[in-house]
Amino acid sequence: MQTYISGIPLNYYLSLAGILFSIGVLGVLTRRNAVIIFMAVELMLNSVNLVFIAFSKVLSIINGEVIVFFVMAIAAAEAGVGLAIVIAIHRQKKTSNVDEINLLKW
Amino acid sequence: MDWMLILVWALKSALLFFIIITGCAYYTLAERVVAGFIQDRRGPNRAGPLGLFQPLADGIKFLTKEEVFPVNVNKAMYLIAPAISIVCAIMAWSIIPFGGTIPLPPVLANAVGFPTIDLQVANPNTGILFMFAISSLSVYGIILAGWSSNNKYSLMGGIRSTAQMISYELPLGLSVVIVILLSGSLKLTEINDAQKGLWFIFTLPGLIAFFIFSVAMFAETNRLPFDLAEAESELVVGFHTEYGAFKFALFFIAEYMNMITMSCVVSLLFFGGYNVPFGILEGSELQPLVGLAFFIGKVLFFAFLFMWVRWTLPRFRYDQLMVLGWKKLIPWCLFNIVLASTYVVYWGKYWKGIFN
Amino acid sequence: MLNLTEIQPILFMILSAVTVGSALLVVLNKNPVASAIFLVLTFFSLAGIYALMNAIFIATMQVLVYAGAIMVLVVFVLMLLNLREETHQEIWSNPTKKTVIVLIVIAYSFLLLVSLKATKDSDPTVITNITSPNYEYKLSDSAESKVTVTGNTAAVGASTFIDYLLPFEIISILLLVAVIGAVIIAKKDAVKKG
Amino acid sequence: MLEYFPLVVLLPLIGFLVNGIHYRKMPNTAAAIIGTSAVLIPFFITLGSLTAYHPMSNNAPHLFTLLPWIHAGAFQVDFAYQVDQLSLYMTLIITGIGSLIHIYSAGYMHGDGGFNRFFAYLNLFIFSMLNLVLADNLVLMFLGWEGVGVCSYLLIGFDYHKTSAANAGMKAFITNRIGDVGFAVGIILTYWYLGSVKYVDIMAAMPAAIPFKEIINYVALAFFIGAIGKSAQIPLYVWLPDAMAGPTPVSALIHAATMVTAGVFMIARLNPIFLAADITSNYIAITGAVTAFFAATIGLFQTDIKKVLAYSTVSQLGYMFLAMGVGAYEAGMFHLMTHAFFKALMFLGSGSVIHAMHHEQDMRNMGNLKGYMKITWITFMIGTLAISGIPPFSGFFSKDLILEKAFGHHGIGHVIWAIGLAGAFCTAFYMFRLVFLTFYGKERIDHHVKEHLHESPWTITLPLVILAIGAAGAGLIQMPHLFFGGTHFLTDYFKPIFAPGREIVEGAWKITAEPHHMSESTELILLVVSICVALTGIILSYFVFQIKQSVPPSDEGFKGFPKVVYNKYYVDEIYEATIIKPLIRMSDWLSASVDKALIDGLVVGVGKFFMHISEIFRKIQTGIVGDYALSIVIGTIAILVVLLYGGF
Repeated sequence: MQTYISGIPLNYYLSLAGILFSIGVLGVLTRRNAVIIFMAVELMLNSVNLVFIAFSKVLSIINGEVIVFFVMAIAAAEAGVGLAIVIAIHRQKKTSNVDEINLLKW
Repeated sequence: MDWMLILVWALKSALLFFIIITGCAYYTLAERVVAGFIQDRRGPNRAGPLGLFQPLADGIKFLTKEEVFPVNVNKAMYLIAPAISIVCAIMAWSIIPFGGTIPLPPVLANAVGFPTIDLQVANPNTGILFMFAISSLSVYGIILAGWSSNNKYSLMGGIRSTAQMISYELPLGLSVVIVILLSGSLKLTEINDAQKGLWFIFTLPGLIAFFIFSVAMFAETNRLPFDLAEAESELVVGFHTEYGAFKFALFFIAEYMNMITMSCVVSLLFFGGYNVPFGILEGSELQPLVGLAFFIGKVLFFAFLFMWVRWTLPRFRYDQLMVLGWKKLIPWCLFNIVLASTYVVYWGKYWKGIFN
Repeated sequence: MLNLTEIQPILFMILSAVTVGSALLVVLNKNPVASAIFLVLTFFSLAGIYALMNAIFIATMQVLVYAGAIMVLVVFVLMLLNLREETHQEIWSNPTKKTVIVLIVIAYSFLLLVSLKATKDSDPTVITNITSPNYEYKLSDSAESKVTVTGNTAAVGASTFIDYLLPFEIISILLLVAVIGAVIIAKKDAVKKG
Repeated sequence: MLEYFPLVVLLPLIGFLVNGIHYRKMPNTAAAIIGTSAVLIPFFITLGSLTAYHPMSNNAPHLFTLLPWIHAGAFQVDFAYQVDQLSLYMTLIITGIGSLIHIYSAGYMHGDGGFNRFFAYLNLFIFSMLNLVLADNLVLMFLGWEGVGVCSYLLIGFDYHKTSAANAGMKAFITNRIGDVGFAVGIILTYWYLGSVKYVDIMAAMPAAIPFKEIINYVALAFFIGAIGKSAQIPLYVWLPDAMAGPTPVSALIHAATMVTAGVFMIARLNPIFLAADITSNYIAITGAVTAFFAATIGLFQTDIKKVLAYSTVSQLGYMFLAMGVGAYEAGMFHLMTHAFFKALMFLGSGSVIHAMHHEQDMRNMGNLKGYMKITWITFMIGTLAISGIPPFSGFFSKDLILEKAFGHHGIGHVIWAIGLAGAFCTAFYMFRLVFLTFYGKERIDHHVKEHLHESPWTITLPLVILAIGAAGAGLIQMPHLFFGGTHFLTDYFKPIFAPGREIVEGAWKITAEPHHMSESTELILLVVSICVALTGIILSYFVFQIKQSVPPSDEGFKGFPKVVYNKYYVDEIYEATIIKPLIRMSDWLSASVDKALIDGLVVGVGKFFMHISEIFRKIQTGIVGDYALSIVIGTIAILVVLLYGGF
């Protein structure tokens, strides 16, 4: 039993989203630069957006797309605040390597 | 039939491409002639009659020059930057409607299989938003050029220019919101149709929006009085300091193309686009063609305005630029949005019928 | 209208290949600015996939917001920080840690794909369609107050302002707060003056 | 003019905001002008509204809403106001006397560091007071009620660097709080039993509620407890004498003319409830009478000029409650008005004296001031004659009306009348004692002070003169038959307010709710008796303080019964020993045993428990973000494995 969107099976979209998400996880785990970790997180967000839209189309309801719209707005807010924090930290510690920012520990 | 449609699209695109490249070439010539006129001297007049072959000669010169790569540049980025600029500039054209639907002569109509043709390549229902999306990408061309050149003037110019474009995208977008409110649609064709009666420039919010838009327009295209990115006295020529030959030509063409795009957009958004005023020739087959003529006339006027302003006004200081953008234009835009909403809610039904 | 069903799978394959490839480059590239540019490319090709799915509004917003605004900000910050020298990654010099992490990620993606298969097998419903361009919305409970909108953009707009008005307002306030917060945090004298 | 009526409420608020926000920077003159006009303009608007409202013929109240406030189901409370005969009457008193006192304050507070703050507080007080009297529901009235309490606290403690003033403010606030609980309970009971807090609805619900006598008695009692606190009746009167620590204009405005009469106003406002509550009404009458007499006796031996006036205020308030208790609401409201005139006048007069004497308040250090301060002396004399009950001054008519109605009250009427008469005798005595000690007799003034002794500026004397005219003439609107056939303007004026309640009660119980009307001969006898009593008091006072020239001894010099009275019957000390000390001791015990040992022990114990646990687990917290992300991913993997292979 297959479900198609624009002639492409739904599972293709979901697989693509899964792969993208894994790549994002890889990025978050391996990279140490705060800005690049941020970018990897954006990648993960986008893979979820893809899933939202795929199901929105499959189920023929628009809500998924609205949620994606909101996710974008929140991503924008996150970008603004997150990058501001990176800049503030960089100004203080002259680094944006997250391993060197480890004061909050036991 | 399907393939015929694709063929027509391809033909339209190719034709459009040819037209804008030529248009840009002659725009550069026009700029030099106008500059000459304003500075009370003669412009280029050697190549061909009235200097008409000058752009051609320039093009050949750019193409045949040696491609120089400065040491320590990031080559991939260095090459990609001008490409991004020109691609974005051309893509923005894909959604601009130059005229309404033109009926084809019967012979042609039988050959292609449909009776009419739109003077527009694509008409997505996000319309003007699409154009903004594309033009917001053109920032990458500039910032990458500045960064990859490995030159501090270039980097400074790139960062300045980026900050300027990000800042002025806000008033630009917010003043377009007025037009969207007044017309109730994002599609450029529908915005045009909404001005069949009254041009938006003749409504109060539209007037304010036009002034804000025209200021932001100069800033977005990096033209005087806002050409901080290439302020010669401070930054050599900014982000394309290290560029030469054809790569420079691409930046150059992209800049002029953006100006023509902006002229088209401002005519479409505020000055009635390709409508024929007062319903002259209504219903006639000639009307779309006359409308096209009107539209081109408006675009030419705004293209001239760009040159006129460039050779008349001095450059702003950087802090003045930012203060103008963030502290003056944006508050005015926000006020204007409230005004326009009130306008649409309370008087919308009256003004829509005027002159129609 | 034009029937594109035959070329759609091809387009999808090209776009997804570009997406995955550039996403990998985002993560593996040593140069932060190049990473950012590849991320833009990823977003752009994702926008293409959205457009392929007939979600034209989201595709436009993807380009406008992600590629045009967020990533410009990221590139801008990268240039401000001037991260050229900081490409050395400690993690890659530690082979055991590297292996562990790669193994974990592989396990993770494997599990994701397997779970996908599991859902596919248990999915009882079949809905095969390209969604119609018309959407219906109820303004209130009465039967007459239905709004029919045409086009993806109008549908998303109607849903946003009818079903999701409160979240929309909350998000606008969130954005305002984020703007103010970003300005305060990134202000130069904020630390000195307290 | 009625359409401008919202301004009456809003202007004092605006005045408060302007003065309050800019109090650091504003020039004093500007603050005075803003503050005064924020009360004076409402006064004129109210005057205009009074003519526009046609109070003598109009029965329906004029209602208007400024703002919505609380809408919770059936419970609807707005910032809504009710303009009728009663509220207009009160508004006129508040804004009229209020603006005079504002003018007076401009002179009296001149040179004070907190000048602007003072005017801001005064305006806030006027705003709250107007809310209290103009509200169309009990909740808004409660807001005003609390508001005036707050202003009273702020103004008593105006010189907050003085410990005595700050303590007096707190004492007033806390004592009032006891009463406010009663008021709040009253509101809740009213809503519970009558289904609304709007006066109009309460009025409409009364006929059905009348048979439930017991409940109505409790409701009325709850409200009366509120009135006891605010209007300084036994046993909660103790704060008012201490409140004299505030500036004199405050004493005149808040603690004599307006705020303390809020309880009386409240009873008049809720007259249907109180009419139907017969037992509570009797209790009110007895409380009023006892307070009137008790406070008057304390006044006999006080030496501080303001303290004497304070106890006289408590005593006069007792008369008003006496009237309210016997159902003679018109008489109570009449006395409220005349008292506002003459007591404000006397307070302001004493303020003028204090001002001239450089803040000397002890009468033992005064004497023979009449030569130095002519206007103050004459106006003060008028006020004293009025309070002592000498015709034709206003106090005579109102006090006499109260005593007459009390005499006519069935049951305990005669006893109350007798107590009231004794109080009247004391009043006449101690008021003339005050006059003789202050304005006549030997000069006992410090010679430093004497050099600067002079009449006060016009801002002080002008209000005195205007108030003196009022104190002299205000009684003419309601006179007994024996005076030129009598006038009954006030009874006619208040008919729309009090008549419906009386009709309801009369209809339900088949009795006359008004006190008995008595024959003209009885009336005449009562009049003569009360005039004779007053004259006796005056003559006795003349004999003691003018002929014998006796002066009160120093604080230690009091012996025997006078010593007890001079120390206010040791009421404060008794309260201290019986209520406050045990309370403090109990709180100490609770804090030590329950709070510190039990609750703190529990909380700290829980905290210690987790501290020990976290000692073990805190090593997980490496501070490196990558480790956290890794643990999240591992967790997700675990969840996925469980979901896929766990058989769910």
